[in-house]
Amino acid sequence: MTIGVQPSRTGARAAPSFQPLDIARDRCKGCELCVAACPKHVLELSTGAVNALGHHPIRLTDAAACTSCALCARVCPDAVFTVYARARIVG
Amino acid sequence: MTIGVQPSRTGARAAPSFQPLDIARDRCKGCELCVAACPKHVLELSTGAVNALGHHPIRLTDAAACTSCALCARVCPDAVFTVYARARIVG
Amino acid sequence: MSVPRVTVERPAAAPRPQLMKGNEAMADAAIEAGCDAYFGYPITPQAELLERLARRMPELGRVFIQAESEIGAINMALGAAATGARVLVSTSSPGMSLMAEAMSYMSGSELPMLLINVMRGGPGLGSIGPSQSDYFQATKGHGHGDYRVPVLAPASIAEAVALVADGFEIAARYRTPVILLADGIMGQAMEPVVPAFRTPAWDASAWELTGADGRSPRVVRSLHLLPEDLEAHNRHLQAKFAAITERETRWAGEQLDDAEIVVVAYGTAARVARTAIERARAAGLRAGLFRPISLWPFPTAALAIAARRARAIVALELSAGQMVEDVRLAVDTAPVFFHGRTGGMVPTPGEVVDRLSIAWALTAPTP
Amino acid sequence: MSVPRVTVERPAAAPRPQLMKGNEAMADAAIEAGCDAYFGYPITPQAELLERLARRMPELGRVFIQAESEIGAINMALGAAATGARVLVSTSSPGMSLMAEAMSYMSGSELPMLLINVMRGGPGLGSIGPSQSDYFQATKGHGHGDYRVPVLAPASIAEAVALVADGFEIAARYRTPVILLADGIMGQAMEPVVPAFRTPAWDASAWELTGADGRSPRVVRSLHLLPEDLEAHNRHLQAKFAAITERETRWAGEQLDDAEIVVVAYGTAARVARTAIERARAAGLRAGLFRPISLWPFPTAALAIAARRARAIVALELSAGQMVEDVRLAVDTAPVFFHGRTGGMVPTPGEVVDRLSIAWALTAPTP
Amino acid sequence: MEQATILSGFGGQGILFAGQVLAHAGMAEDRHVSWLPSYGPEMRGGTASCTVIVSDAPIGSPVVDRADIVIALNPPSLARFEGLLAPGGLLVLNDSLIEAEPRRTVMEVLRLPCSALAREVGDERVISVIALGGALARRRIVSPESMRAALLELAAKGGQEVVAMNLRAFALGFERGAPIEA
Amino acid sequence: MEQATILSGFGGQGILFAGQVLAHAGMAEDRHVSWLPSYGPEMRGGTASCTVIVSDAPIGSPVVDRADIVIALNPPSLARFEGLLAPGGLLVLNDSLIEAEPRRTVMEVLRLPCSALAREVGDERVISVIALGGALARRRIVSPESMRAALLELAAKGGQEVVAMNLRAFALGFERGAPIEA
Amino acid sequence: MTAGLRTDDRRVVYGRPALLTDRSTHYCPGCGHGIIHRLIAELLDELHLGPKTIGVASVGCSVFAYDYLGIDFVESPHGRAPAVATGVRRARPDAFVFTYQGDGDLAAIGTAEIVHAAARGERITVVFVNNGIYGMTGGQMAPTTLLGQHTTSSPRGRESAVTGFPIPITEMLAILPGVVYAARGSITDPGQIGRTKAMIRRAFESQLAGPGLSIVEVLSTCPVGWGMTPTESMAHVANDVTGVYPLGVLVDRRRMAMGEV
Amino acid sequence: MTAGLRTDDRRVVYGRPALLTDRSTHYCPGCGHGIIHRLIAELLDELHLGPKTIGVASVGCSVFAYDYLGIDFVESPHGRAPAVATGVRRARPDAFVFTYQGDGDLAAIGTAEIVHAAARGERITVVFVNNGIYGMTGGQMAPTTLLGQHTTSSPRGRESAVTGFPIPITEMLAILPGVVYAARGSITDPGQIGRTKAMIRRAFESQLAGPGLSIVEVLSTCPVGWGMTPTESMAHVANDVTGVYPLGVLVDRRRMAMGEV
Ligand SMILES: Cc1ncc(C[n+]2csc(CCOP(=O)(O)OP(=O)(O)O)c2C)c(N)n1
Ligand SMILES: Cc1ncc(C[n+]2csc(CCOP(=O)(O)OP(=O)(O)O)c2C)c(N)n1
Ligand code: SF4
Ligand code: SF4
Ligand code: SF4
Ligand code: SF4
Repeated sequence: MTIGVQPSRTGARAAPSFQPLDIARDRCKGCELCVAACPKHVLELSTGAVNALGHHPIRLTDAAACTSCALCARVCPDAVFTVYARARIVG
Repeated sequence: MTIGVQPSRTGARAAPSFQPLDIARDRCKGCELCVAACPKHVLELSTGAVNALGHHPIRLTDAAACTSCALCARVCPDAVFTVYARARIVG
Repeated sequence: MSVPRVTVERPAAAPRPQLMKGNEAMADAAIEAGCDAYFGYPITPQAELLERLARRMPELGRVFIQAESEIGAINMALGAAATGARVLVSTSSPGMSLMAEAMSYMSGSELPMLLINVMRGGPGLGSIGPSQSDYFQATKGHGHGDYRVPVLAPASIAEAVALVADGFEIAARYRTPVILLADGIMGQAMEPVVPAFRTPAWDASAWELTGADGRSPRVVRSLHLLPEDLEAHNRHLQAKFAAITERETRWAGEQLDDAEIVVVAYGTAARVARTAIERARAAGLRAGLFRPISLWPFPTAALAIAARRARAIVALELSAGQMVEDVRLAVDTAPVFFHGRTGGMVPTPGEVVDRLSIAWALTAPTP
Repeated sequence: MSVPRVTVERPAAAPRPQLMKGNEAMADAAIEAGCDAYFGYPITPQAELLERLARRMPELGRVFIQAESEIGAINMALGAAATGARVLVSTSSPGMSLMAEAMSYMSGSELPMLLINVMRGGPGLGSIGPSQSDYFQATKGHGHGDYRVPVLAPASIAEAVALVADGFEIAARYRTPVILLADGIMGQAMEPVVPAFRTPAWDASAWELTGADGRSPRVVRSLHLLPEDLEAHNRHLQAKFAAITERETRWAGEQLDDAEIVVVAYGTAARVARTAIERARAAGLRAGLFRPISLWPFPTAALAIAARRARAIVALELSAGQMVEDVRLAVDTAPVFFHGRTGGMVPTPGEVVDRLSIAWALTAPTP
Repeated sequence: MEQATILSGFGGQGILFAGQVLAHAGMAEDRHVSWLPSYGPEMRGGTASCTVIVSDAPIGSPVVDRADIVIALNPPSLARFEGLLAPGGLLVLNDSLIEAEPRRTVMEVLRLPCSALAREVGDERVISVIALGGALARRRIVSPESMRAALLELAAKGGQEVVAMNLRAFALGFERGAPIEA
Repeated sequence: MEQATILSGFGGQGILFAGQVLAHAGMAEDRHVSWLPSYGPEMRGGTASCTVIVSDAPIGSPVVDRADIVIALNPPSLARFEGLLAPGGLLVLNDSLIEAEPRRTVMEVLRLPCSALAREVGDERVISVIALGGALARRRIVSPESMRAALLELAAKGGQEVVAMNLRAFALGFERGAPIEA
Repeated sequence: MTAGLRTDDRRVVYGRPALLTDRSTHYCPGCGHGIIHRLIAELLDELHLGPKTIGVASVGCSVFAYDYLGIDFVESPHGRAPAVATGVRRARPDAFVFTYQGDGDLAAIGTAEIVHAAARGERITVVFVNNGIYGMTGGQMAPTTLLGQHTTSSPRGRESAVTGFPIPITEMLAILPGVVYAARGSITDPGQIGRTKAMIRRAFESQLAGPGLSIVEVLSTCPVGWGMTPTESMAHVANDVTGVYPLGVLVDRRRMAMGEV
Repeated sequence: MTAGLRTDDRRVVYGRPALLTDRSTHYCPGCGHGIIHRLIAELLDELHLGPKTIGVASVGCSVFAYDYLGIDFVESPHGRAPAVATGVRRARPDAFVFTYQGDGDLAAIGTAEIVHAAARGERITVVFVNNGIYGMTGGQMAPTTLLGQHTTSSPRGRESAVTGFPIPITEMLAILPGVVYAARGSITDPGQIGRTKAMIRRAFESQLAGPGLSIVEVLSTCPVGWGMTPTESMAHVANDVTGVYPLGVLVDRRRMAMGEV
C-alpha cells in the first residue's frame, strides 16, 4: 500500500475543505520528525493540547498547502498519518 | 635451548660408541612421527618390547648413521629425545 | 499445517531383548516416541546419545542439530517446541547448568520438551564419573523464578526407555519441560532391553506457531511486564504444578511390607541398595527399598506411609546429600540417616550394608 | 607482586546520613570494602549499581568492565579472583541463571567473589518488579554438583551496605563465592545511609596466581578426573561448608519474646511483615518477626527455638513458596502457614494482617 | 507518626525529583524516610510515580496500602491511586489535565491547574513541585523551610536558574494550596 | 546365582569387546546380564576395564565389590583389581606383561602368555578373547557354545577374517586354560 | 476540469499497513524502532507473507514487537533469537522466519548464536537494529557504541584503551559463506528509509529464494539514550555513525551466484 | 684433528625444554597437542617468561596443559578462556597471559568470549589449536570440521546443507582493530613446526610490546578422532586441511603501524 502514487495533477488549488491528512492524534508522540520532513512546513505541534499519551500532538497548519507527498508518513515512527490525494476523474 | 646447532663437522665417522640420542623409552607412544621425519631412516619401533604406557617404544637402529640433525626431536609430541652432537675441540 | 510427522516403522523382528547401552537405548526410545527434533552438544557421559541420533534422525527425515553450545541447543529446542515439535535435548551436568535461563523461559512460556541429564561428578569441571549431585538443580533452583519441572529418574536401562515415552507424554499434557535425570552408569552400562517402545499422544494444536493463517496471531512469551499480569500467570503455573503433583507422582517399593529399615534411593543408588538389602536380609536385617521415580513431584505422602512402621530411614545418594532434604520433609516418624559418595564414586553394596547395620543398631528398641 | 591496591579516601565530611538508592549504596560499599575489580552486564533493576561503578572505579584506578554478557562477566571474575583480586559482580535473575556453570566452577576452584543478585519477577523474562523467587537458586541447586554458597539478604539499604563488607569478608575467609540476595525494592528504593563503610581483611597469598616466581607453579582448577581425587576434594568442600554453617549463620528477631505467631521473612518481605506485626499487635495479636539474614546457612536451630512457644508460624515471601521449605525443615512444633505474592507484586501490610488473623484463629487453643 | 505520600503523573513531569525533595526535607528534620519509585512498565513514556514515607519511627514497608496524600497529575494516576487514599486523606489533582471527579468522597480534594501554573513559572518539569507545594500547604508533613532547603540542595546541579524556578514553583503551589479560611 | 567378571588391560587390547561377548553369551542363555565399562580417566590410552555380571536373578548393583573372575592383562590392572577377587575366585594373568606375583593366595591363578598367543593368532586385539577363553575353561559362567555364538554375532561386522580369528583365539585360550588334570 | 469534485473524493496515498496492530507503541518519541516496525509490516503486506510468518522477538526495547505486528511470534532469551529461529526454521521448513534484534542483543550477548546461525547458513532473515546503545536498560554502552560516546556506563566517553573498538559484526558475518545477503541501511530521511526498505525486501526475498542467512543492519536512533532530540539523533546518524558503519550492501551471494551485476 | 675425542664429549643439540614437566602426557600417540605444548615451553624458556606467566587452560583434551607446563595456570569453563584471561589481565597488568584453546572450545561454545576479547583488544595471546574435531568427547563434528569429513556426529560426512560450512574464525577476528596479530600455522613437518613457532613467538612479543590481542591458529591433528595414523594425519593436514584454512600471517598491525615491511 505504500506505492509512491503521486497526488492528482489537476493543476488547480485544492478546495479548502479537502483534507489530505488523517492524523491519529492520540498516537502522536510529538517527536517532530515529520515537521522536519515536511517540505511545505505545514506541520507543527499543538503546544496547547496534550493527548492521551501526554504529548502535544501534531497538527496540519495549512491543508491547502499540503501536496500529499506523504513524506511525513514515511518518517513517522508511530504511523500517525493516513495521506490522501484528490481522486482523479474517471473518464 | 633449541637453537639449531649443527653437529660437529669433523668429517670422520663417529666412533661407534658415541650415542647421539637419549631416548626416554617410557614416554614414547610409538606414533612413528619421528620415523617419518628421520632422513637417515635409523629409527624404528621395538615391536618386541612394550613400555610402561603399553606401547612399542622407539629405538635407534644405527647410532653411527645418525647425524644429530634433531628432526626426530622437533616432531616428537612427547619430547622423548635428547639429541647430542660431538663436542668440538676447543683450540 | 502441522509439524512433519514420520511414521515410525516398528522393528520387524519379534521383540527379543537386545543388549543396549543406556545412552543408545534412550535415543532409540525417543525416536520411537515420535521425537521430531533433537538438539544437543557433545559431553561425556552422554555423547553416545547424541551420536546415535546423529545417525538415525536424518535417516528418518527428522531434525538433528549439534548446536554451537548447550545454550544454543536449548534455545533451538525452545524455537522448535514453539512450533509444536516433539523436542529432545540431552546433556550432562556442566551443560545442564548453562541451560538454566532457557529452562526458566520454557517453563514460563509453557513449552514442552524432554531434557536428559546424564549426571557426572561436580562441582565445576569435576570428573566424568557417575553422580547424582544435580538433584537440587533438577528439582529446585536451576533457573530463576517460581517454576518447577517434572523430573523422572530411571533405575535400569529398561526403565529409562519407558520413562522417555512417559516424559514426552507428561511434557505435552502439561506443556512443560520434563527432565529425565540419569547418572553416568545409566548412560554407559549395557543391559537387555525388550524393544517395547511406545509412541505417546501429542497434540500441539493449542500452542503451535504455524503462521497466523486463518486465525488470530499467537505469541509464545514469558514476559508479562505488569506485575499484576505476571502474578496471574504465576497463579496459573502454580495450579498446573499442583495438578502435576497430584497426578504424576511416581515411586516403587521393594520388600517394604516388613521393612524396619527403609532405604530411600533412586537411579543407580537404588540398584546398589537392592544388592545391599539382599545381603542385609541374609544377615537378618529387615530392610526394604523405597525408590522415588518422580523426584519432582517427590512422593512425599507415599514415603511418609512407607516410613510409618520403620525404625530407621537411610537415604542413599551419589551425592553429599540432596534428596535427603525431601526425605526429611516427608518423614517425621523415624530418624533419617544419610549415606552418600561423591565426585564419581559409587557406594559399594558392602559399605551400604555396614551403614544399615549401624542404623539398625542405633535404633534398636530398648528392652 | 600483589594486586594493585588503592588506598580508600574516607569521606571528608562527618558521617551524616545520606539519602541513597540501594544499588548506589551497595556500589559505594563495595568500593569502600576495597573491591579491586567489577564485572557486570546491564539489567534492570540493578543497572544503577553497574553505572555507579562505571563512573567511580576508573576514578580510583580500579577495574571496571561491562562484559559482553553475564557469562563473560562471571568468567572474568573467575580469572581476576584467581589472581587474588577482590571481585564484585552484580546482576538480576535472568542474568543469574546464566552464571550457574561458572558459580559451580568458582566454588569448586575455591575462588572468592561477591555476587549481588537484585531479584526481579520470573520465570523467564517475567517482569522487572521486585521478587524473591530466586531463593531456591541461591540456596540450593543453581549450578551442578555438590556445593553451597553463603547467601546474605538485607532488609534495609543500611543493612545492604553492611552486608557488602561482610560478604567480602566471608568470601575471603572461606575462599568461596558469596551471594548478596536483594530484591528490586532494595535496589531501587532510597533510604538514609550513614556512610560507616568498612574495609574487611583480605589475604589472597594462599591462592593468588602471580606467575611462578620463586615458588612452584600453582593451578586453580575444579577438574579432578580421578573420582577418588574428586571425592577427597568434595570432602574438603563439605567440611568447609559445615564450618560456614557453624560460624556464619545470621538472623534477627523482633518482638519474639511473647510472640505466639512468628512471621518468618527476609528482605523486603520482612519490612512488610514489620508493619503488619505493628498493626496486628494493635489488634491484640501477639506476633513477632524472625528474620533470616543468612539464607544459606539457614538459621535452622535459632528458628526452631524461636518457634517453640509459638502457636503458628507464617512464612512470608515475594514468591510462590521457597524459603518456606527450609522453615518446615526447621520447625515441627507448630503449623507452618505460607503467604506469598509473585511476579513483582508485593504483599501489603493489610493482607498480611489478614493472614495472621486467620493463622491466629485456626490455632486458637481449644478451651 | 508515619505519613505516606504518593506522587504520580507523566514521565517528564518531575515526579521522582519532587519525591526526593520531600524525602530530603524529612531527613533534614531527623525523621525516618523512604523513597520508592515505580521502576516498572512506566519506564518508557507512560506514567511515573513514587511513594515517600516520612515517619518518627523506623519505617516498615516501603510499599503502602494506605496513603495520607495522593498527588495525581494525569487521569491514569487518579484512577490508579485514588483507592489507596486513607479516609480523610488529601488528594491533589492537576486541574489542567483531569476533568474526572474522584469517585470517593471521604477525603479532602485540592484542585490546582498545575500544568497552567507550570507554564507560568516557565518549565513543565516543575509541575510536581507546584503540586507538592499545594499539598504541603494543607498537610505539614515537613516544614516549608525544610522543603526550600532541600530544593536548594537538589536543584543546585541544575544551576541558579533552575533553583530559582523551583523555589518559585514551590511558593506558587504553597500559596494556591493554602486553605481559603487561612 | 550371580557371577561377576572384571576384564582389565591396556586400551586397544579389546577389553570392552570381550566383555560384551560374555554378556551376549549370558543373555543367549536367558540369564540376567549387565555390562559396565570404565569410561573414566582411562579413556585416553591408559587402562580400560569392564565389569560383566551374569545372574539367574535380576541384577542389583552393576558396580561390584566382589568379583568371581578378574582378568588382568597388564600390571596396573592386577594392582587395581586383585583386591576385589572373592575368596576362591579366579585370577587370569597375562604372563607376557606381568612378572609380579599376586599378593593374595586364597585364589586360583591362571597364567597365560596372552600377548604372545595373540601374536600367534595374528592380531593383538584378540588378547582379551584369549584370556576370556582361558577363564571359561576354569569357570563355566556360560557355555563355550554360547560364547562362540556371541562371537559370531559380534565379530560379524568385522568380516569373516575377523570372526575366524576370534574363534581361533577363543579356542586357543579355552584349550590353554583347561585344568591340567582334565 | 476540476468541476464536480467533492471533498470526499480521496484516494489513499499512504496508509497504516494492515499488519501493524492498533496499539500505540511504548517506544519513546522519535525512536527508530517504530519506523523499522512499519517497514517490516509494509513488506510482509506487500509480499503477502503475513500468514506464513513466524517472527522471533529478542530482548530489548523491541521485545514488544509482537504487540505491534499482527503475526505469530516467539520470544527468545536475550541474544538467543538466532538459535530460537533455527529451531523454528528446522521444525517448520515452510514458514517465513525472521528475527528482530537490537545491537546489545545481537552483537554482545548473542554473538555466538548469530555467528553460528550464519555459519550454518540458516534460512532466516535477521533485522539487526543498531542504535549503538542499550536502550531498554537505561542507555549503557554497547559493543557498537562509538568511541568517545557518553553513555550511562561510559560516562567519560567510550575509551578504546579500556573498552576496545566499535564492533563491525555485520562485516564479520559477511565473510561467512552461509550468509547469502548482508547489508546496512539507515532511517535518517525518507530516501534512506526507502533504501533500507529495499534492503529488507531483498533479504526477505533471499530467504524465499533458498538457503542461507540474510541480514540487514539498520542504523537506528535512541534519542532518550543519546540525550538528543529525535531530529538531532537522525542528524547524528547521518553525520557521525555512518562514518564508522558505512551504508551499503556488504555481500549478495545470490546475485554473485546468478552472475547478476 | 679428531684425535683425543672421548665418547662422552657430547653437546646437547636438542633437549627437553625446562618448562615441560616430567609427566608423560595423556594425549593419544601422535597427537599434535604434545608438539604445541613443547613449542610453548621452548618459547617461554627462550623469552624468560616462565616466572611472570599465567596460563589459562580451556576445556578439551588440552585441559591438562597445566600438568605439563611448569607455570601458574587457571582453568576455565568450556569456551570461556578469553573471558577468564581478561579477568587475569585486568587484575594483573604486569603478567604474561595466554590461553590455550581447542577449536570446539574457541570456535563453538566460546565464540562470544573470543570475539569480544578481540574487540576489546585485550592484551593476551591466544594459542588456538584447530584439529577440526571434538577430541576429548569422542570425535564429534566441530564448526571447523571439513565438508565431507566423517565424525561420530556427522557419520555420513559433514553436509553443508544441514550443518553449514567450516568457520574461518581467525579471519573473522583478524578484521577487528583490537587484534594486533593473527596468523595460522601447522605442525606437519619440522619446517612447518619451525614456522609455527616463529608465529607464536611473534604473538608473544606482540603482547609484550603493547595493547591488542594476538592469536595463532595451529592446524593440528587428532589421529584417534580422524581414524588415521599419526603420519596419515599429518599428510591430511598438509594436503587437505590447509586448502580450507590457508597458512600464513593474516594481520600484523604492529608491523603495519611501525611501517615495517
Ligand atoms: C540475560 C539477560 N541479561 C540482561 C538483560 C537486560 N536487558 C534487557 S534489554 C537489554 C539490551 C537492550 O539493548 P539492545 O539489544 O541494543 O536493544 P535496544 O533496547 O537498544 O533497542 C538488556 C541487557 C536481560 N533481559 N536478560
Ligand atoms: C559446558 C560443557 N559442555 C561440554 C563439555 C564437554 N567437552 C569437553 S571437551 C569438549 C570439546 C573438545 O574439543 P576441542 O575444544 O576441539 O578440543 P580437543 O579435545 O579437540 O583438543 C567438550 C564439548 C564440557 N566439559 N562443558
Ligand atoms: S513524526 Fe509522527 S509521532 Fe512524530 S510528531 Fe510527527 S506525527 Fe507525531
Ligand atoms: S615421535 Fe616420539 S612418541 Fe612418536 S614414536 Fe617417535 S619417539 Fe615415540
Ligand atoms: S530507549 Fe531508546 S531504543 Fe528504547 S524505545 Fe526509547 S528511544 Fe527507542
Ligand atoms: S583425542 Fe585427539 S586431540 Fe585428544 S589427545 Fe587424542 S589425538 Fe589428541
